[in-house]
Amino acid sequence: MASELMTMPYYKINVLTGTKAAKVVSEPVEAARIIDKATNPLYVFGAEVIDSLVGDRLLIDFTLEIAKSRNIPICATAHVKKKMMELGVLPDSIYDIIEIVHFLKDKNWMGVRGKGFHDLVLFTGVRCDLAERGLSTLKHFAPHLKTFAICRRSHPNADFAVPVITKTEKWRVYLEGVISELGTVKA
Amino acid sequence: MASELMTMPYYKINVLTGTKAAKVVSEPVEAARIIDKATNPLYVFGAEVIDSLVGDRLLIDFTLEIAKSRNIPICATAHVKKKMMELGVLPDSIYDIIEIVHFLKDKNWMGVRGKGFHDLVLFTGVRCDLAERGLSTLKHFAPHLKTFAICRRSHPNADFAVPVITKTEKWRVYLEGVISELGTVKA
Amino acid sequence: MSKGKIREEEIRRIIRADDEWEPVGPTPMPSLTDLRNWDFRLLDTYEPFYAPFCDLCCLCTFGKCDLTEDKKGACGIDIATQQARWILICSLMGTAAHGAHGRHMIDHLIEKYGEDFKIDLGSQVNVEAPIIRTVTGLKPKNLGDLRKAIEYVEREMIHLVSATHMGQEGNYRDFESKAFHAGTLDHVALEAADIAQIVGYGLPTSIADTPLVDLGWGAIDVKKPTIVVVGHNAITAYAIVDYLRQHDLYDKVEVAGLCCTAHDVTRYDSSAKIIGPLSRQRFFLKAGLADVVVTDEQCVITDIPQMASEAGAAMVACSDKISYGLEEVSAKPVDDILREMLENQKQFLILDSEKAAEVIVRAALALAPLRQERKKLMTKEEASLLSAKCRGTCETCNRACPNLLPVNLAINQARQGDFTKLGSVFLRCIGCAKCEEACVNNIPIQKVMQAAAASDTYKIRAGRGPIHDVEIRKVGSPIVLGTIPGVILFAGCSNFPGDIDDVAWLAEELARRKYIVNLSGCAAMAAAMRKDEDGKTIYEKYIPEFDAGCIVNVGSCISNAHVVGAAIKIANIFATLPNRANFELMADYIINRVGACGVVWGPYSQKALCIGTGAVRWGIPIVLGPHGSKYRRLFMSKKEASDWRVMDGRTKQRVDTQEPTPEHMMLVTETKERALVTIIKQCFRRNDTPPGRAIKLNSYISAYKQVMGSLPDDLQNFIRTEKEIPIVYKREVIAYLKEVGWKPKISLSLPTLIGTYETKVPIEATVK
Amino acid sequence: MSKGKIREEEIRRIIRADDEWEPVGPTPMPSLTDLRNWDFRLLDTYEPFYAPFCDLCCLCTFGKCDLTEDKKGACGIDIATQQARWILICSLMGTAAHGAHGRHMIDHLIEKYGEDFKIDLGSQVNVEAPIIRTVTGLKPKNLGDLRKAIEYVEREMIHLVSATHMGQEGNYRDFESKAFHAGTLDHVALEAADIAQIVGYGLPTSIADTPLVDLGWGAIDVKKPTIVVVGHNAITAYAIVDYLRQHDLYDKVEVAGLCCTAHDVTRYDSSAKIIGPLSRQRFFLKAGLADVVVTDEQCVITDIPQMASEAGAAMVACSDKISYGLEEVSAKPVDDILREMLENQKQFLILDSEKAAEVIVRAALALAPLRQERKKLMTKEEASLLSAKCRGTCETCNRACPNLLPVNLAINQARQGDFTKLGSVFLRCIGCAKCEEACVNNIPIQKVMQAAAASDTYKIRAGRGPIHDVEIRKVGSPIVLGTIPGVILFAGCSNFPGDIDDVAWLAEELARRKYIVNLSGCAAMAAAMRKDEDGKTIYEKYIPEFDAGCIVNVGSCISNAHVVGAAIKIANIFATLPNRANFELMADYIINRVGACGVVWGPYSQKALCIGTGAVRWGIPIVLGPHGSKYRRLFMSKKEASDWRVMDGRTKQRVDTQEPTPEHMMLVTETKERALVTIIKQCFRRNDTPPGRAIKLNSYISAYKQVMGSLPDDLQNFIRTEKEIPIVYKREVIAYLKEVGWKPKISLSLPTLIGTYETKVPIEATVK
Ligand code: SF4
Ligand code: SF4
Ligand code: SF4
Ligand code: SF4
Ligand code: SF4
Ligand code: SF4
Ligand code: SF4
Ligand code: SF4
Repeated sequence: MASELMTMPYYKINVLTGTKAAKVVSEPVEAARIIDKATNPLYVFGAEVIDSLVGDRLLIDFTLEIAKSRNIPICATAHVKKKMMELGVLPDSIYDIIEIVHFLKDKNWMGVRGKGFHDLVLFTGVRCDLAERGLSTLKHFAPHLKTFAICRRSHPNADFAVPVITKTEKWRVYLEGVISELGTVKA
Repeated sequence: MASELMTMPYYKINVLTGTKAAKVVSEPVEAARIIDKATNPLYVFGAEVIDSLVGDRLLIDFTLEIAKSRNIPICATAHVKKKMMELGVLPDSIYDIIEIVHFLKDKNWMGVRGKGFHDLVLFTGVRCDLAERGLSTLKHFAPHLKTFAICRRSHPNADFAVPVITKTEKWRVYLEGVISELGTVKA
Repeated sequence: MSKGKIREEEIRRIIRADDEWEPVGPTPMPSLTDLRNWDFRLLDTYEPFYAPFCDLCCLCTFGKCDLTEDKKGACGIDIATQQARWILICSLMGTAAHGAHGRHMIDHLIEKYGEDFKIDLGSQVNVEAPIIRTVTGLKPKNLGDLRKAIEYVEREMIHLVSATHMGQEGNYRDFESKAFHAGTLDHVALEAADIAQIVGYGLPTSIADTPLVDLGWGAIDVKKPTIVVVGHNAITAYAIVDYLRQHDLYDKVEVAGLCCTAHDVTRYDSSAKIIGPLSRQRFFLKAGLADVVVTDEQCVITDIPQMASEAGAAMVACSDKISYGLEEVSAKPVDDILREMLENQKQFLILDSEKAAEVIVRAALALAPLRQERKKLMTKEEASLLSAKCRGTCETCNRACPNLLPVNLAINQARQGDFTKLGSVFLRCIGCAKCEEACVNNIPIQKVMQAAAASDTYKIRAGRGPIHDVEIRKVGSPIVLGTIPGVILFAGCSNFPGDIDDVAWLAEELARRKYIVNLSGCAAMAAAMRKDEDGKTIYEKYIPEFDAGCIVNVGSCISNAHVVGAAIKIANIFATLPNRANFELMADYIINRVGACGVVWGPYSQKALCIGTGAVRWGIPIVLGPHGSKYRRLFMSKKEASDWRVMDGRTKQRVDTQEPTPEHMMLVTETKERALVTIIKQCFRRNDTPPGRAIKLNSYISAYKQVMGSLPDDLQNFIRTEKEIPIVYKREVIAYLKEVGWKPKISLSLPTLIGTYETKVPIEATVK
Repeated sequence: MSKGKIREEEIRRIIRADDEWEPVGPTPMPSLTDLRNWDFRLLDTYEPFYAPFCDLCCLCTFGKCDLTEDKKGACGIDIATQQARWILICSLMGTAAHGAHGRHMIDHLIEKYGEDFKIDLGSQVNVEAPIIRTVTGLKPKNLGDLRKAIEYVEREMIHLVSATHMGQEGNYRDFESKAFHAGTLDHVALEAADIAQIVGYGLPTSIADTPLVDLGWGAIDVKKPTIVVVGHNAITAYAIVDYLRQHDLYDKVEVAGLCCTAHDVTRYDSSAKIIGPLSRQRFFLKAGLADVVVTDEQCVITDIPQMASEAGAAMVACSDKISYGLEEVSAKPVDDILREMLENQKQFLILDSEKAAEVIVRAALALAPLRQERKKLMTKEEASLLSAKCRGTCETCNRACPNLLPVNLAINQARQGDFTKLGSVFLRCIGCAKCEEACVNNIPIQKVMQAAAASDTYKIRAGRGPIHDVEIRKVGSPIVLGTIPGVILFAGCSNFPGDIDDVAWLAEELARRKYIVNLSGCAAMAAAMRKDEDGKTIYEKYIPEFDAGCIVNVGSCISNAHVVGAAIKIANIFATLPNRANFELMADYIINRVGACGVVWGPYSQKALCIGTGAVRWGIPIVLGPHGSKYRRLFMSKKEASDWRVMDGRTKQRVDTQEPTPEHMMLVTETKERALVTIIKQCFRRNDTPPGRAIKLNSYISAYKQVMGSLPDDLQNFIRTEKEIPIVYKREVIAYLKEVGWKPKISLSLPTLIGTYETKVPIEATVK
């Protein structure tokens, strides 16, 4: 009865009160499979992707690789765009986190590339407490999509979450694992 | 990180919101060990012990065996006393469930046999929602004792809980397992 | 803030202090802290018992805060204080519901009749407003005076709500004192609201044998156009009756009610019908028997608009409390409104009660002929068919059921054509629809229950309102002496742990034992839902007087005031203690001498919590059904171990009575059997005379033997002298007392708590 | 209930309708539903955005109810409606906090000066109470009139609280409308409370350059006896100052405050000190520098009694809202009280403010000499020692931190003698103490921070109160034309997501761009906590006028009323639209023409929620810091996809402006950079003239480039004609517009929402 188990998120402030909690995706290969299966995914980058180091590389280096490898459009929140441009990448859309969540609630919204609603939304680098609020909104008000919080601190309100990973080294391995496994499953 | 997992109780009405939830005791031998370790346990019988059949025997037959085998004093709540007397057993004390919980909060209370506070309190047969409230009271206000809900519907607010067991047959096996394992560990 | 001179003068002006019907006592219109010492005195003996419903606090954005293991919130609050805060918040919802109800009723009647409209409760009721008199010091003469009482409530309430803000009160005892205050305000509002409607609408008063009224969903003649009013504020319902009367339509249209509006509309016109309590709202509305559904306020299931439209019924909301996002059309012509209702199934909010009444009646007349086909219940065959997919194995339904019912077995049997189990589930069902929501096969379980539910018609007596002064004079002495063993009020909601008619069982067990049994609200309805072998309900079998062995339906929830009022009147009329602005004196009298007990066997609402909390402050203990544990707070003593010292009013000495009476002030019991013995025990009072105590003990022992099979295990706590041992049980009791080493205890004739804590009330005041 | 004739007459009497200073508009003293159509009109464009903080409802004993996956509660409520209900509950806590504060202040002053005591705000302020005038229709002349405003709040509030009871309101839009109403009541209370204290205590008014005041815990001269007042209701603090003055002790005793009482006491006497905002309460009190801690009400950490006694300080509570279970001793002799305080460390509740003041001062004088030893901060060595057990690996502290701070690294470095990281954690710390509570090694982390915290003294300007009519006349036109790009109010609490002084950064970025920047409450304090290279704070660098590029501290939280009031005054004084009982007309003017934006960067409180919700109803958008997401509700448009049609006041035609201005009414932004561009954008108004819009766009582009590195991605939405393109960016903007296929849009000179929904306000009223 896996769905009957809830894991505690990294920040206790987000402590679950819910009856519908994330499926914890412990293996990178599972994560890759979830992403591969999506037909119209979106990747939301939060401010932390440009601040946080994973080993000697910025978190955004990894998330960009994930996005690129499956041609996933990127929504840059907060002031992430500036850094992305410095890295020579133009995000597909610019909304603050709450704005993009607001649009995602709407099944009739055409999505950032005009192809209709996104069926999977990945999140990385959003301030954990704020992300948890946004994921809660989507959990309750966007039954047409799944969310995947690719965050080492784990997100109970997402549909899919990474387990708590405290060691940076393991986090790097996880991310690299996802990147290398992506595309191994037919979409 | 077992303590980081919470199981959903049988009745969703009790749904966990907590950050401190029961350790699920899946094996009768573990249950027996917990009971054996207690130095001054108490067993609280709720109204259901005299109504509920486990196979062809009443639940109270099993709980009495548990109590007797370790000479655990019994507190009969609700109107359980009547049936117990019919069965020829006199409970050690008579309180309604909320009353006994009220006393248990008090570390200075001398307990039903005057030997000082009970360090382990077993519960069986209390109305599940009410039990959950009483267990919550003890969880928060009785740090000096542990609670063990021997109930097939599981109790997150207890310190120790049985997992959800829907099949009566399995429940019988569990109870009999506890009875037969009791005493195998030195107290 | 302490009261200044100007405020004191203002109060004296408001209550007409110079009117010398009684001297003004120490606490006219008490503020937040004026009764705090009394509260703390109660809390010393009756500690709050907290059962957290959640480990967290989520009230501000510093949180959520984890409060387990002695952790504090970011604001510093601990789990006990947080529970007490929650109690205050919920109590205030109750106070506000009644306060706003009272304000609405009074203002509405002032619009009709002016503020000078007299309060006259008939020849039998002179002390018209014992609660208002005691709390505020005002003897209300007219509607304008009742408004003053509500203004007092409004003024106090804002301070109490303020105290719930993060960073305010930081101590659970002060939160409880504030919750008590909310309870007191609530009682003031209850009384003001019910008096207003009694005088404004000519509801029964000074009459005991009010008419018998039909109850049950089987009582509705669905061949007629059927209007169903739902809620607790009958202003629109009264207007509907008026419209029908004026247009000579009364016998052509069926008016039936759910919840307290039903009580009140039958007080106004006894040919209206009561469908049942809150737990039957969803069941009945899904059945589609109503042509027009009318919602007013409080205890109204929030998805009524959806259920009405699924049933093809029209729907009108009538309250600013429940507006459902609907367009307000009081200013539009009735014909236009009707057109949109009938042609486009549009639902409306109509705040003008007279316009609403016209729209509702005309819509019912127009719709009924078109809806004949839909006004049918599900047959057993249809029900079996709808249950076809259930194998009874998944139990998802059970796991969602807040009343822990075996829905799976019932549906599985219904599938096979056997509705026995479903019938018994229906008897215990609180109507939440969680089972059907959860069902993996989408079986419409609430609808399927139609095929299993008995459709009897029951008789209930229309709510009679105030207890008469002359009744008080008659029973005052035996109550205080203890020879009438107790005054019981079954109040509150239909969130029953067991069968809906368990209240009837409890009421009858007590009436047979000569208790004075009162009922109100949903409890009064549920108590009608059991017939004896002659087909009679308790309302038909027992005399409707406030006397030993009688059974009284006081009325809707706001009529609860009259039972509290009766307790006060015993002190005031029988014992002739002054009640004006004399809260502590009255409460002290009640807790020591009036063997009253409130029972809320099916509690759910914040209102019931608040009424109960208010009752405790008056010294009236409350017994709750198991769902009451989810209120999160009770008040309990530690029995023999607590402080039972009182003053002897005659000697002015402090005396240890050693007897835990009343034992607890708010308690949950698990089963009706346990409730019975607990209620009986809660009626013991320190002032009982030996013969009185003997009578009470006789009840206690007989009931205990009946349900527990032995003498009471705590009998020794309540026998003070051998004279108190009931004759029938003499031998075995004496043997038992010997066994447990019983010793005689002091028995006082003037026990009082005054003098055991700091108060402005002199101990002399208790002796009259 | 709809208003009857009698109530209408009563209102006319209360507001002296015959006083013809202005005609009485359509909504004097609006009831629950009177502004509902306006609310719904707002909600049509700005949908509520809900972010549930819990999947459950636990408000009644039918629950808990699981509201996930479209499930309804037992009462039928769905998750959206439940969120809206929660918002109403929390908003009411805010309304009540301010309402009760106002009631207390006004009653206290009436006791002192009588109800006829005149309201005179000095030569510069003739429109004394724009909110009260607009909402109620009353032009308050004296304290008695302010009391009427509070009575109105009390009367409305009970209905709103009632609506939160289970089974009441069932639609989220109506809950939001009720929350708006709570917000409006809150604003009335704010204004009444601050006006009362301004006139009653002679706080600054009609003066812009109020004195500079010392701020920061380093500013306290702890060698003196030190009294620390905590809370938001300065009555006792004023009495302390009075006592010190009368006894010539002022220079011998240090009076310092935490939270809004600090603001107010420095408005009363600028030699008092401000320690800091809420987030510094625990830090400061644990440091033990206070000899006497005095609590009044609101935003007071609830474990102060415990902290005070741990620090060996005396402690006096002064409010019936926060009584801590303490004995109330107003009636006891001061000497007796002092004896118990000093000898037995007993803490008291003293509701009589003058008695409290004497006790507090004398206790401070007596205690200070004995406490010299304890009034020392922890040294770095001690701090390292206390951190000895941390290896920074367990991270339990981090996991408990609501501000997501790396406490583990900071403590681990502190152990090694390096306090840099701990200093930066302290800058972001909201002072909840959860880290130390969680620490597996019991390291007293909040205390250890003493060794890392900079102890600078900062300058803040004392709160100046109302904006002057003459200032309004001066800035009215440029604001409405858009040439002053906006009026910003930084309000609310210190639950900041980042550094405490980020508010200073935001304020300065805006002031440099010629916005009118106002601050209040904790935000005003935090904004003082940054110095430039010359050691100056923004209060020293910028002119304290209500004008372009100036920075104003209006005062405590209740002074927020003056900024909302300023927006109203622009419509009323500058545009000469009548405001009396004319809510919709004023709000419509503001949302279309007054480029105002409120910012609550560190929101935590229910009060801030309520103030913000009230502001939205006035047409003032609110930007929140990330913690604001835990309020659970925002108001957002769908940008280009929403309905942006308005009426053209001149042609009376409905016109699609196609421009999302203001874009959202309540929004959370994640970072301060994003907040900056969002605030700027929220100041756009439909009425901006092309030159005005060009100036606003200039700000927007410059800020966007600064923080996002490019032209704004939604620039096309806000340029209506080429004339609006800022000259400096002309070339690149034109290129960009071409690329995105921009087309010119209509620009109206009299845009209005009146006429786009059902209202009693005629469209003619918008043209003056
Ligand atoms: S009110 Fe206190 S305990 Fe509750 S969330 Fe806020 S800080 Fe935490
Ligand atoms: S509707 Fe009745 S049977 Fe179904 S879950 Fe609710 S209480 Fe249980
Ligand atoms: S959930 Fe439905 S299918 Fe399953 S046992 Fe219950 S009624 Fe039968
Ligand atoms: S008794 Fe309870 S459920 Fe019934 S109407 Fe009154 S408050 Fe509502
Ligand atoms: S108190 Fe209630 S709403 Fe808050 S977290 Fe707990 S269950 Fe959820
Ligand atoms: S108020 Fe409604 S949703 Fe909340 S617990 Fe009660 S029944 Fe459930
Ligand atoms: S006290 Fe500061 S550092 Fe510690 S948990 Fe609270 S916010 Fe974080
Ligand atoms: S919890 Fe304590 S020991 Fe662990 S990392 Fe934090 S400060 Fe260090």
